[in-house]
Amino acid sequence: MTETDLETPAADVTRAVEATLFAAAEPLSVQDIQAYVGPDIDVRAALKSLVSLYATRGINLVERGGKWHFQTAGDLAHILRREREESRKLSRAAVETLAIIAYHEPVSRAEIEAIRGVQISKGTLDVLMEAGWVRPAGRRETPGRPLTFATTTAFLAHFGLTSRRDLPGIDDLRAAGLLDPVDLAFESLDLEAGSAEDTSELESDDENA
Amino acid sequence: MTETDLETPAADVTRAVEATLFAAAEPLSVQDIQAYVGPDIDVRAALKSLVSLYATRGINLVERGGKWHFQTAGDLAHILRREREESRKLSRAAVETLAIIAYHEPVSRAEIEAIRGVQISKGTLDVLMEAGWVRPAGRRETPGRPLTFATTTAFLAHFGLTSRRDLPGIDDLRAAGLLDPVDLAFESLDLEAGSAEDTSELESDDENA
Amino acid sequence: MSQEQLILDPFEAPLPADEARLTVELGSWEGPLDLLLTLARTQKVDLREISILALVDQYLAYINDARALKLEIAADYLVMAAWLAYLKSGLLLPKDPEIEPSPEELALRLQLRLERLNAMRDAGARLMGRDRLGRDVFTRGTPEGLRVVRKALWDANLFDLIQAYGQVKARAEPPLHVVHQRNVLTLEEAIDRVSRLVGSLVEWTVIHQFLPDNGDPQFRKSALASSFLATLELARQGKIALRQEEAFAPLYVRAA
Repeated sequence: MTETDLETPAADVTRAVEATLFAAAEPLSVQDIQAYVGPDIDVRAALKSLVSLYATRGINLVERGGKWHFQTAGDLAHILRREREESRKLSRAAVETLAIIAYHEPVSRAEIEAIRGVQISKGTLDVLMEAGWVRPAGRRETPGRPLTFATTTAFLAHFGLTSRRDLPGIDDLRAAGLLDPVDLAFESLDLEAGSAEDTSELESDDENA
Repeated sequence: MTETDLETPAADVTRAVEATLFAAAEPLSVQDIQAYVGPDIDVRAALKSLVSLYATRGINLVERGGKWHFQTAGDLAHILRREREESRKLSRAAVETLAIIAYHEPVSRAEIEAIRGVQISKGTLDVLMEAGWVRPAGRRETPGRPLTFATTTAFLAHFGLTSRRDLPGIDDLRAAGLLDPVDLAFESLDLEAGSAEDTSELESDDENA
Repeated sequence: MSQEQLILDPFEAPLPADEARLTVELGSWEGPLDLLLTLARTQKVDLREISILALVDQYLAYINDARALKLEIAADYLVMAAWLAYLKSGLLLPKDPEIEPSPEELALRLQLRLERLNAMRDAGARLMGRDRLGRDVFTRGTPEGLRVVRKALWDANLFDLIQAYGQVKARAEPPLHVVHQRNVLTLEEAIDRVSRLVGSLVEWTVIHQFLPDNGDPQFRKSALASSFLATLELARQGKIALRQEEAFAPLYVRAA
């Protein structure tokens, strides 16, 4: 290939300019390019021929404020970003926040925090909204006009609910033992307290009175 | 111009692959490219057409160890070479060690030492690994389970090799038996005393190991 | 063999006139094999045709030069020198079929090793001479970069949700600590009761007679324990007397 190029110096000039622009760490002016390729080369002519050469390609040569650089063709931008779906487990804070919104909607951030007893980080609500489960549900007409949040149809669909009324009530949760604290230490204490309760039911307080 | 491209989908396919490779900060495998341009595109065909399209240009499309990237043409090195890049010169020991690993891989430290007739100083392999050219390549299932070393894709990319088969003169060296251990080469020679063990050589004479 | 004559004393030799001349500078060699290879290359380009005997002489002369200059010579160079001297004598002496391996074999092995090292040295030089990425050829200076937009598929199920709610509620409920009143007879009550009931009782009366009874066995046990302590306290104060026939026998009380 080089043999042909050597016979056509114009092509070699273009190649030199092409390679220089390609390897450059920043856009180059005509003078910058000239400094690389040497003074005897008609850089402008080379640039012109490169512009037309690349016009229909996936890469274009463009000038911005007197500086030249290659860039990928604008119509292909959508290719250069790829979406990858990754299954990720929702954090504990996010699940709790989602649950509170589902049970109490519309609910403000402050109310969620009051129920959780913990502040919610900025990202938690973002994650829930990104997942498409939570939406802003207008401002409450109270001082400060706090933004409220509610669940979406996508939320119902994901969790297999026909409506929010399908969510088990507090009594159901208690019956299922879901209102019991999780901590094992607590659980064992609870058992003791439970047995004490059993016996104390028999007592009559009269004796102590 | 885009109208013509739309009428010729093959060109568009090539443009998409071209733009992807152009925008990539790292060399890409066919699978990598496929993930960006979509599953319906014949990436290999596009690569082939791009290779020939760019063969005579100031930029070439090259394959290095299964990964593809654009790089400036080698004959333009005099224009683009930067003096500061030369500062990190490899020691003779490092160059020899790198060559031995590349031509013999996977190869253990003892084998490298047997060929060089001298122990490898601590830093030599570190330098090659730090450069990203050499990697540990598992242990050999022989007594002592020595760790072996091999070259990386970055090694191929740096030295402009499509694969290890491109190593300069590797076929001739193999044909001449120069990549076989001395003992093996010795046995293949028609010698009366071929079975004799050589015990008087240097300390690191464990080519058989 | 004629190469042997080329080895001269370094001080007599005119500067780099002789290509076979090597300056005595052990520090620049990568071990004895490297030195041998360099010496061999001054003999012949094709290592298969070098004279091992000449090479041995070159090496020994070189080491002798180094010794004459009182240079510190690393042990492996001396080991190699000794081995080469042995090899040389073997090669020069009449063939002894008893010696295994034969000097010829040792010489051949040495030559094979030199060939291998030489091949790798050449290969290294050819590698270094290639168009190298970042020195001779360059990748794109400012790649736009490909972006992977990670779209999270959030994973949670209904059970996670209601369980989380249950835990929030459980955590949020004001903690209610119920201290269960245990039905006991305190010591003060027992002292009061026993002293009241014993009064001026002169008959020995079994302690169980003084216990209150509300039908609760737990309370009865407590009452027995505190009443017992009460009798001990009252006896100490000299208000009542205690009597027991033997261990575990009924305990009797009366006024002192």
